[in-house]
Amino acid sequence: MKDIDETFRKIDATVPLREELRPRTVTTPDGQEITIEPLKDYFCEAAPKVHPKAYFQIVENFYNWARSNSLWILGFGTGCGAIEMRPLMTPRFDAYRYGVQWRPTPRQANLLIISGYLSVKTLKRAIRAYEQMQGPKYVIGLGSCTINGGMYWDSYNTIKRLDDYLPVDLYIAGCMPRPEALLHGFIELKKLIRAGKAEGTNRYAENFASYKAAQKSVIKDWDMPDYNW
Amino acid sequence: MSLREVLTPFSVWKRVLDAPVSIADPFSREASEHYRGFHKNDMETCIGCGTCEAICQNGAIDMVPVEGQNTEKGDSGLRPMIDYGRCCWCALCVDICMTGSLTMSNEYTWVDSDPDAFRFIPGLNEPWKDKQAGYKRENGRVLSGTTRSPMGELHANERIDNFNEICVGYTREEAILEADRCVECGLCVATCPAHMSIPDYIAAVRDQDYDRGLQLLYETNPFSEVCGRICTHKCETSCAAVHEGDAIAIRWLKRHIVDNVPLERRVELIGAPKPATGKSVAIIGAGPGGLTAAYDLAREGVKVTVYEALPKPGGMMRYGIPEYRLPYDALDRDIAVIEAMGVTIKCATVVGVDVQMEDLRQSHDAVILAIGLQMGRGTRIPGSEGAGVERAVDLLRRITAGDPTVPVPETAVVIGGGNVAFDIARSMARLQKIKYGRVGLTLTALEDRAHFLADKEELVEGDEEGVLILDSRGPQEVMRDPSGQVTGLRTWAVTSIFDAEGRFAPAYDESDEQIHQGALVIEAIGQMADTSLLGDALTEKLEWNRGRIKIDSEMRTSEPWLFAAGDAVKGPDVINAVADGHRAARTVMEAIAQGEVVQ
Amino acid sequence: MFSFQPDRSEYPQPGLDGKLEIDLETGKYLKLWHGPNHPGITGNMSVELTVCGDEVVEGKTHVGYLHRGFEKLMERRTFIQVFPIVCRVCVPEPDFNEYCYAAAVEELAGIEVPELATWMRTLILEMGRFNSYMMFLGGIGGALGLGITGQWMTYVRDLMLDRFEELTGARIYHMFILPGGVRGHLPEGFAARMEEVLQTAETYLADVDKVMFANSVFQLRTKGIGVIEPALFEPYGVTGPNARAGGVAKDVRKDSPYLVYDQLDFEVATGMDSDIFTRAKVRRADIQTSIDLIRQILKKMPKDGPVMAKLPNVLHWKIPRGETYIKGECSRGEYGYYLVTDGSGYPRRINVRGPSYTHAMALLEHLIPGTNISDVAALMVSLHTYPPEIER
Amino acid sequence: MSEANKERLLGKTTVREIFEVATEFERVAHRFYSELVPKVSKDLRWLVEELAEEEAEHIRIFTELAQNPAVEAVLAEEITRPVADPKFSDCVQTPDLGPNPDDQAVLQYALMRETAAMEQYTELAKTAPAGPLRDAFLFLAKEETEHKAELEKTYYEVVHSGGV
Amino acid sequence: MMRDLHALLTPRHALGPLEIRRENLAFVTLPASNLRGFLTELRDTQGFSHLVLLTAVDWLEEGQFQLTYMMNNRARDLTLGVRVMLDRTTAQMDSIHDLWPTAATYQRELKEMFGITFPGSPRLDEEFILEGWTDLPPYRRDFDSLAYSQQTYAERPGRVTHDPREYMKSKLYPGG
Repeated sequence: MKDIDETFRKIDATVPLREELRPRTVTTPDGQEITIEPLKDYFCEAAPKVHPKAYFQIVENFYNWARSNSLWILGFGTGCGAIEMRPLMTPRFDAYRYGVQWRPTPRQANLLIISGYLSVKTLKRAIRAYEQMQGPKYVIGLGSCTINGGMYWDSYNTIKRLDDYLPVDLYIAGCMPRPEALLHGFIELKKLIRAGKAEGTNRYAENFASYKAAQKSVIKDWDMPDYNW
Repeated sequence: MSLREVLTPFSVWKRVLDAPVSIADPFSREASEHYRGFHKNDMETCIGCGTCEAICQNGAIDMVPVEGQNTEKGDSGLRPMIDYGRCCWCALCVDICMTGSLTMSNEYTWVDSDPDAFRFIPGLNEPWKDKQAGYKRENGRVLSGTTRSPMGELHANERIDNFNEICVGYTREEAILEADRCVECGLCVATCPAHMSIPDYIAAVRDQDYDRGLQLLYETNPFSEVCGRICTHKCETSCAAVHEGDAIAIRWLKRHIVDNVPLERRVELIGAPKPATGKSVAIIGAGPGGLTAAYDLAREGVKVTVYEALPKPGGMMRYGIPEYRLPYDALDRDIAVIEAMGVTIKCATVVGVDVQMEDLRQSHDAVILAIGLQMGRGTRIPGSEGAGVERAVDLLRRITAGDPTVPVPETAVVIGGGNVAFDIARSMARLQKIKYGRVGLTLTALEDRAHFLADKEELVEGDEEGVLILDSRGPQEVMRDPSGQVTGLRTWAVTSIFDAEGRFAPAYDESDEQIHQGALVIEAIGQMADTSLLGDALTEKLEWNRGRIKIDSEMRTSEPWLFAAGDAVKGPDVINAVADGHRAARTVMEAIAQGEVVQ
Repeated sequence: MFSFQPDRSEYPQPGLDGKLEIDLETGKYLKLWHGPNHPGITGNMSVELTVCGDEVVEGKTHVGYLHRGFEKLMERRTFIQVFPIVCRVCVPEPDFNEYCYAAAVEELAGIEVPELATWMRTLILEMGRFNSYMMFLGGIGGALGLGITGQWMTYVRDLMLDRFEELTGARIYHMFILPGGVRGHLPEGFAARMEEVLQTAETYLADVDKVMFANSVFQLRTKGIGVIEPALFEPYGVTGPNARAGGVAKDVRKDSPYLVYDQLDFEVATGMDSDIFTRAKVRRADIQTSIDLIRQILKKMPKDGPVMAKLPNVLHWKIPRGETYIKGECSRGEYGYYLVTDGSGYPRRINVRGPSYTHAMALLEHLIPGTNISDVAALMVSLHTYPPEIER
Repeated sequence: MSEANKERLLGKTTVREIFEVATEFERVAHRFYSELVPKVSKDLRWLVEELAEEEAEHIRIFTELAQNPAVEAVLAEEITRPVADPKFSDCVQTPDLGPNPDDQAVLQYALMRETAAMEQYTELAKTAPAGPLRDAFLFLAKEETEHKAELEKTYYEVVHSGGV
Repeated sequence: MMRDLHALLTPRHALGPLEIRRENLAFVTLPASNLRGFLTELRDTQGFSHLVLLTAVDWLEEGQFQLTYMMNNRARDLTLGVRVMLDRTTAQMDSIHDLWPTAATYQRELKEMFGITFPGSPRLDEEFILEGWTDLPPYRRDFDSLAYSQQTYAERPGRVTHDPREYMKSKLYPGG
């Protein structure tokens, strides 16, 4: 481990908002003049809320049991680990038999698998994808790079610790992890959910400000609302 | 679009009859025999050299102390800890591992919700301990060289009739090849008594930066020319490369550096000593210990006078080690550098005769005693008194001095298995060759060949030169004819040389008796210090420890003005004497700086 | 069947600078992001489509989602330390990186690779090519809603991965081709197990022929679409199957034989129509070539011998100043490594020439205008691009 | 040990008496070494002191044994452990311990003394009738042999040092 | 073959000496102003019609950027690396996107990663790989990737390592 090199200057500049995202006045095809504020128009600004547990533990247990048995994964291959998800979707490893399936859109998914390293550019998309997912939702960090940077530990463009930016429920070590290890991960996640320990959604809501601060510290061109679901 | 094109795809419906290809139990599926899974480490074989850490491109490996693993010579006591938040399972660490202790299992599942849990010391409670399968390097250690580049040597025929140096030294190409093999783990540094910065100067050879190399050498050892030739190189036993292949030729590389820097350049590189402090120190004995202390003190601006009883400085390096191992001009160059630092060496000045201890004490701020082990021990077996029996050190000294009365009979017997025994045996063999055209020399030693105290090279070269080496022979009697002339040595076979506790305690077999012919018997079993120069009063005043002057770890004797170093107090080789010399110089500096020395 | 003539009255006209004048605020055009999170995209990249109706008038490729700065990281690593990371440049066919890098280092350092190692390398590369084509067939089927090819091909690919695993010790990132040779010999009975896989593959491929290539829907949606005019090949740097489908038999294996390809017997598959269908068909033929080559290699390769050359101590391995370019024919075209050394222990510069670099950027952007939105996925897949080798 | 001493020992009938005599011999030796200490150069004193100390240790053991009521049983047990004699001292000349002995001379003298004692006790054991008496001699012989072996190790350490 | 070609073209384009790497690969350096003419001639009359790659090498110590245009003649299996040295401070070069449209992509990348401009090249200033980048162009040698990474992205704390040599010193001979 090398010590942090303080001598290398860091330019702490932010990137100006892109032209098309700035508020402006436009003329509609029928001749009307309207003011549009793209960032406000497209998104709801409400911050996430902590989802309380059911009043009766038995009800909460039932919920958790149900949640654990339908893990719907967002089919977003953020990094190289995505290649080992294909075999899971096909008969040889057949993850579907464990109640796991892939969905094309965040709206239908409740499990985000960060498949390996995240470049800053993808992190931005991953955050949006995560926020668009319906709670309770879970995050699995797949591969060593999500734990401590992995082999891209000295790269200028990849984050090192996923848990700084998203609430991670489970990590699977490997580079890359085999499909079997992923299946193990799903089983473990199910156990966590049933035990009521997979509370990433609420953790994200509780620590929303600090997550945002961390995200914004690496995403220089923050041109989206703070929360958009 | 034909009907055929519409219908053909449906023919694959036949697949519904196929057996499903799903793996029924994917959780217990074994990975392949050579799978690169999580690491395993054999804690006992591992030496903590950190080469795995050096090669890891992910910075995934930390060397950490582990309970139960002690730091000792050749083993740092550290063990690799792997951060699986970094590892990429490339197995370069396994490939480079110097001992082969680090391997991989074929275990591949590690799931945890705590991101800090993925740090792991292989070999310490590894869950996959019993798994045999997993990646092991197939071709041995291929990422760093395993064979030493051979040292050019004179052939036995070329060297036996002269005292020319045997080793010719590395060429640049050979040296670079050899230096390239070093993995810079630094395990050797702790073993070197002088703690020379071995990996650094080897790096200098690799970079062909002999100036830097020389400066590094002189930081810890002013006798690089000497040590580069005749050091006992214990460092090479701690070399990480020794576990699978040859140790790095540290000694030859050291010599290579000095061989490549001319004398004047050396003085230039070392630079001028610090300005004079006005202090002065007397050193008795111009051997490696005394001269090292002299060098260090002179560098610090102390006026140093070295008193040497013999006509030339160097001590055992000159009068003990034969010229074919250490040419005199090599030694002279080392001493010249020391003298260039302003050290005065008064040769042929015997303390106790020409100058008295008390005078030295009066005229200097401190006195360092570095008198060495100049007196040879005798076996005192029957017949060993009288002419025809010589002590090795005396004889070597006379040969060096060019004494024409050195006896060179056609046949001779040497008793002893250390380097001194070989030095005299091989010197005598040369003299015999010169005088009679053939070698008639027998060397008997108590030890068996595996336990000879002498370097392995000595045995090999002795054999090559025609010295008859008889191991496991205990001397019983020097045989003499009625006229008193020595005729040979009677020995018994040695059945064992160590007792159960590993102490030296030879046991004999009387039935296996031999008589070795020889007109001269040379005893080379041990040496002792001649402390008579101290005088009775001082001898009485000093404290002693089992026959040697008692010193503390900082080389102080019980007298505040007197310090001691070298073989006489510690022993038994040049590099230890150098280390002592440094220590003594440091202590003396501290002492005179603080004005501790009370006259 | 039926023909459809789009209404192009509102189609953008080139302005004075020759660029299309697309004013989004007129409401005539719509921006549509195709990716990065999209089932119809080849990996983590995106195409910014401007559509007019359901016709695409402009497409801009956006990459960089997978950028790890490999070329920078390689400059920070010693020559041996670069070895583990090169394969990460291309996930589905990592071995080309290992080979090109190893060969470049060997050339500049003057290392002679043992003969058996070159055969092993060829074997690995062909196995990798086979796998990559499996991904392609699955992908092109998937892009057109033909899920079954994806299911089959992933299974067949997995069987090949098992062979990779037993040979190299890993499924995806094999890290087997070390500078100086390869890491090991063939395991006992490897050829027989490989033959089993190849036979299984052939039965599945026969079915793919029926369900996909002979399928009228597939033909209708791929023939005559996404045509690359052969005249564009040189200006746009088109190589590999994309060029071969247009009648140009570009194949580094033949043009500039490397490893043991000059000792192997094979033909380069070509097509004439240069459309999506022909490109798929050429690749289908190439799979057969690969299968044949694997069989040939296993038969012809030396039975025993060393697989590693003698390396200097890799911990301080310095390579004299020089530069070289090593290329090979991967499943997508010409793959190359440009290595510059400066006499130090680190590469001065490594540039990876991935075929997708030209295919997915300039070429794709050139081909997209005028296509239907629904064909964009198939068009992209048919170019067979892997984003990590674009941005590295 | 002179012939007269031998006679004295042979004349003894009880084990206790034999030990008393043996203790007396050790006392003589102890006195000899103690008196030698100031005579030798200071750097050798450690050796002579050590020898004297060892004799003192013997005196202590023998005295203890002589006073032990169960001495016979103890002896019978002790002698079953044989001690190997490496036959070293035999070849070392008995030196004349002159006015200024060196360490090697002192060691050789001590070795000679222990060898002689060992031999004589062994001889006595041979002639003595089986029973506690022979056991006592055997024990003494064994003690001296052990002591001699220790001395030999010291000899090697001192004399065969250096010269590496 | 390479030598003949070199001899033929040297007088017109002021080529530097030919550096032959192997039978079918050689490198040559020429002044930046001659590049366009040289490449056109290579392409149109010598059959070097395939632009394999275009990349840069940062010779920071020499204050220069090296641009390498790798040209390939498939029919004769020849590859020629054409090198142009640029001053590092100005870092500007003629665009060749009109000769090879695909060069525009390479030039965009060079602009972003090295900061070398190619006036006239399409979409040159658009972000290509990086997004919201505010620091030095990252492929420049004076950009320190590790330092940037350490300052920007947190690492998991708690890791300590020991140098075997220093550790042994502390354990075995702390005083020296």
